[in-house]
Amino acid sequence: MAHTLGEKPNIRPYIMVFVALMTLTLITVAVSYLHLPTMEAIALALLIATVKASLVACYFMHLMTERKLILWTLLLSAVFFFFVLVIPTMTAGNPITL
Amino acid sequence: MDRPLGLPEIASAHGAELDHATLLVHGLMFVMFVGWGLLFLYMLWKFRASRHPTAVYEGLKSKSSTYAEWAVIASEAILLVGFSIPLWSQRVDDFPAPSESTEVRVVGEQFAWNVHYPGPDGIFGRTDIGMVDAISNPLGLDRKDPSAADDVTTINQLHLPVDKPAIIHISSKDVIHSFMLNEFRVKQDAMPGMTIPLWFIPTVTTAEMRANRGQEDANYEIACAQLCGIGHYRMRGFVTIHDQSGFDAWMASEQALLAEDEGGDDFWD
Amino acid sequence: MSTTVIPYTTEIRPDTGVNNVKLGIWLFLASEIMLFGSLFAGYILLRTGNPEFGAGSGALSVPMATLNTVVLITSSVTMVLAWAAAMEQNFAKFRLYMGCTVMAGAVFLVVKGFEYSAKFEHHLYPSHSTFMAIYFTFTGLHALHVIVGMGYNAYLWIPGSKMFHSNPQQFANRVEASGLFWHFVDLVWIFLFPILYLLPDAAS
Amino acid sequence: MGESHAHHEKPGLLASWFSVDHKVIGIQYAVTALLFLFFGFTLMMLMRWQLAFPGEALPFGGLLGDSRMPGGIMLPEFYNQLGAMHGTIMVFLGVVPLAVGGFGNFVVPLQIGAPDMAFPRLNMMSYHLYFWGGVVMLSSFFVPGGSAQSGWTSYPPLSNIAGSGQTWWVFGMLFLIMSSLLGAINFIVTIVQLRAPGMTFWRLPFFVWAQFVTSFLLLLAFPAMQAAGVMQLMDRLAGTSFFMPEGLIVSGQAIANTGGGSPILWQHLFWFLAHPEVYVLILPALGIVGEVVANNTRKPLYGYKALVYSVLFVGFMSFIVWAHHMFITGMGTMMSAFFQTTTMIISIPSVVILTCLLLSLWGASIRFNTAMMFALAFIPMFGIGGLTGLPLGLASSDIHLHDTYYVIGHFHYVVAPGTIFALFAGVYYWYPKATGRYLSEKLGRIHFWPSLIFINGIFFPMLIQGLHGVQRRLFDGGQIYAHAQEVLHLNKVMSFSAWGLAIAQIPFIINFFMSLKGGAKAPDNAWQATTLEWLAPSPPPHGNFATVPTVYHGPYEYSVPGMEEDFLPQYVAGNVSSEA
Ligand code: HEA
Ligand code: HEA
Ligand code: CUA
Ligand SMILES: [Cu+2]
Repeated sequence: MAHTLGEKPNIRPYIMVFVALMTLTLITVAVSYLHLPTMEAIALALLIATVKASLVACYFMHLMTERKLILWTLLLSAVFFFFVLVIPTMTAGNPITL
Repeated sequence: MDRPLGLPEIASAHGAELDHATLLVHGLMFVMFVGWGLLFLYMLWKFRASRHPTAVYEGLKSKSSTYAEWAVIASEAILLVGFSIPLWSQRVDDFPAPSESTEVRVVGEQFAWNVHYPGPDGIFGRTDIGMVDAISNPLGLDRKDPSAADDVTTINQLHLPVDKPAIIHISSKDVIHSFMLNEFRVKQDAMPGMTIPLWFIPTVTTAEMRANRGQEDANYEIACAQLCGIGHYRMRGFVTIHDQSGFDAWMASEQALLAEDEGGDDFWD
Repeated sequence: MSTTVIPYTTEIRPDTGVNNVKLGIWLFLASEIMLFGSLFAGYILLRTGNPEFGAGSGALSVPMATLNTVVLITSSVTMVLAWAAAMEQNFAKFRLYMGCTVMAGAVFLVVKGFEYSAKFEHHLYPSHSTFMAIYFTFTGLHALHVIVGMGYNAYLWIPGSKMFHSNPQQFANRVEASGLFWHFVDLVWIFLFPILYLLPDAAS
Repeated sequence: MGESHAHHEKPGLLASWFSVDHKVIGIQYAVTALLFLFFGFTLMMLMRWQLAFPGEALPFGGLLGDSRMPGGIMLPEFYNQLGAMHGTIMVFLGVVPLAVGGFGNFVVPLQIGAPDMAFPRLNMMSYHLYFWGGVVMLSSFFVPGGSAQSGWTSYPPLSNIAGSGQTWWVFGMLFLIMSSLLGAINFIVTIVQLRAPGMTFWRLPFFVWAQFVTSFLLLLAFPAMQAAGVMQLMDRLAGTSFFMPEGLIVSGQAIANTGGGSPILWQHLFWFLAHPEVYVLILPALGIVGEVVANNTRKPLYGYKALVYSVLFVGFMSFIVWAHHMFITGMGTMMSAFFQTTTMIISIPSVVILTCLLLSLWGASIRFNTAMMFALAFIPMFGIGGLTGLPLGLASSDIHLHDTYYVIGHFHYVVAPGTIFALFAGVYYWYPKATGRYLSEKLGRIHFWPSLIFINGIFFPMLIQGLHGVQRRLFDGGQIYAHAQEVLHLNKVMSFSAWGLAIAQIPFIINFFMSLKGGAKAPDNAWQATTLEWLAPSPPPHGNFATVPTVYHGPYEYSVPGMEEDFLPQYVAGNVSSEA
């Protein structure tokens, strides 16, 4: 990252992300009171959560400008995260049946 | 060879195919081990320091190892696609019609196998864990349910007719067990909270097996293959394969016993 | 006496572009991703296999959780501002923002405490249902992370801040590392919030 | 600016107990792990008594107490405790700490030309967590009801309803996991960040690559077990039922639990850890064998790049084969096909690795020292272990073989004459670096040959028993089962071999301690080797190298044509045709 000591980092993006996160929180709570059908509710809530999480990761955690080394590491754990998340459910959903 | 690799004798219809696949893999393993092994010993002898004092920087230049690796890949692919996957699918997808099969429930518990037949009506009676009694009613069978009236239960005794598909529904009351019939090439974990079906066709009756082995009192056994506590090692049951008339006779005798118990009353209540 | 100097503790190694601490903390977060990933896997498996999953979920308080979400997001932004202040070499600002971050962490835990005791009052324990088991396990483990993060932030805030003057670069690195952890804790909460508080409701 | 650690090297135990020097920590790890290995082996020898002579009293066995061996006759619960703890101790307290904590710690920083690990204090913490994890595990033998007894796999519901020893097991595991995680982070950062000038990735010794991949496995696979452990603790202590469905009846009593849990969930999370874990057991071993083979063939390793790519690929794939341990749990065709396929795929790079190591012998000038003998024996022994993995990986043949002694035979071939032999090779190879003295070659031979013979005497019969269908974890060795009768006599063969193997370790133990003072003095470069650890003095001082070494070429420049010496160290400039 190109930050050097003594220079003031640009904090405008942080404030904007903060506002966005607050707004998204309100939206997701508001939506939950609409009692959407289950699938829609899950999809929407997870979508919003993902957007929020990406904002935190990209801006607060500076992933946008992070080195490739770290991105590769995270990509690796993202892949395995996917496997551990999905495969157990898939095996449970593929049992021997008569 | 009668029993290649010491595999147990086969007493089920699918056993031969399964063993065939097992033997093929072992063939591949044998070829690889002997091939690489001979090369290994040859190199140890040929390139020992006292005989070959200066090493060659480039080492081996031949491409043959690459070919060998491709051969291994090809053999594994054939074993996988040509044998293992179809055989597995046959075990778990191609169930015979229940109407043409003997259906049985087997429920594992520490440390016994409870066997439950639907009886002549072909319907398993209702069970309820509230009614379980460790001794008199280990399955919690509700005898008041009409379809339960003719249900036969045994402990550690599985009876099946020969040459007719058997469908066995495996489950467990407490911990994980594993239902293993060695000669029938059957193994299925008994998972608490799940009922998992398996099927096979017994092809050799107990009487024939005794004659073949020349042992009067030999039995097919149910083994428990999953660690299930201190009695795991003695969680053994027995399988008796009858010819059809023998099985019918056995079932009839069980029905007669049931009727007797009915008369004696208060046994089930 | 001998002295070992570990290179790249503070300064960046040119060919990899990171210092040791930065890489270390990201690796740690990678393992944390797998930890929470495994928990989520449990959540999905138990939820899809079970129609009565939501039992007891109605008892959770969405307003309290929303409040906590707001608190945690706020603490995340003050955390990054504290880092910015450390980079900028403004000690007063650093003290202020770091103080806010630590306080927000404390507020989060207090609200969590109220939530827990409300559950206990209604005799809702982890053993009540699968959902309650998951609720307490996930939020408990998350709270543990909040405590650890808050502890280290508090250390940097007062006792550890001596280094602000003696070794500003290393201090800024530490604040950054602590921040990465703190943001991650926030990020986990961002997912816990809907799956625990908002969605079971929708399912039932 | 670098963080500096100033130490006044006080002699004395306390100072070295809290040492942050990677070499001291490495030796602490290694010695502790060897003791645990020995202890795990002792547990096994007790079990082998019961298997060879079921129900007969072991002389002096009664000393172990009436809750374990009343009158010297083993109780089944004690047998189960021994089995679970043997597995756990061997894997988590023996081999991993020796391979990664011991050899990794000692050798990796030296091989990459670093002064120490990247985070020395964290390193000390890893060791202490490991140590206390071990203490917790061992203390569990003394809690009421004894230690964990549900197998090293600890499958619930059995482990959920087991006695309090199981709780200790989980706590112990959490310690060990934490230790491994910290260690893994430390290794990765060290290897990425602290390589000496000129030490590019393609110049790393194979051992370093193996440790690098191993660290990723530890880092990303262990958390699954951490999560599972936390859930099991909740089940045991807070009354939840993550792993228990409803309606369980244990010995006639309905269990009051809410249900809704799944025993399969534990298996997924456990094997998500434990499959990569088995490669954690083997990769460092392969690394050691690579080093020893290169050095004693006096030529470069055959296919260095293929080796590295294979190790990377094995590491990656090891995360997606785990359910091959679960074929029999009720898996449909689709998922079983997936896991069979990934399992076959992962065996290919293993074949490539073994083939490369084997073909490194072509054109060599083989020096048969003890380290090399163990490394050479590793190759066919791992071959047997690996090859017997294939029928297990094919779900159709696994139906017959699952949970039989065939599995036990399979994995002991890879871990015992496989990994343990490689670790022995490592001890013989690096001992001069750590102590400045050689181990005795003569005692080495006396250690090697009987070990090789006895270890096959233990494990080959297991494969035979397994093919007959004898199940594992049987307290009486299968006595009551008809299908075991033909192969029952093998139990005695195995047990006597196991005790023979124990006797064969005596020369090693003598050698290990006697050579500290009495061994032949070794020069810094004890084996005319090329990698950087041999540049440092033996034993290396704090900080390792007087000046930071510069690396000029790949790790195994042996017998470079046109050179007088038959080795060209990495730290010596020279003309090499095959520059990476
Ligand atoms: C170090 C540990 C280790 C290693 C490396 C392996 C390697 C492999 N394992 Fe093993 N395995 C275990 C440790 C290990 N395993 C353990 C501990 C268990 C049991 C756990 C329990 O249930 O308690 C187990 C169980 C296990 C099972 C589950 C069985 C069951 O419970 O039913 C399966 C199934 O697929 C399997 C498959 C494989 C395969 C395909 C490989 C492959 O990676 C192997 C590939 C290697 C080769 C194919 C060898 C090639 C070599 C040559 C060609 C050289 C020959 C050379 C000469 C002769 C000179 N293993
Ligand atoms: C790394 C793993 C590892 C290792 C090395 C071993 C090594 C050995 N194991 Fe074990 N074993 C397991 C892991 C391991 N095992 C596991 C996971 C199980 C399954 C448990 C379960 O069912 O849950 C198992 C189960 C198991 C069983 C089956 C029990 C049953 O199913 O009922 C048996 C049976 O004989 C057995 C035997 C042996 C023997 C004889 C050795 C021998 O090879 C031991 C050889 C050891 C040495 C050679 C070390 C000697 C050490 C020294 C000499 C140190 C000297 C010290 C100093 C110098 C300070 N093991
Ligand atoms: Cu039931 Cu083992
Ligand atoms: Cu595996």
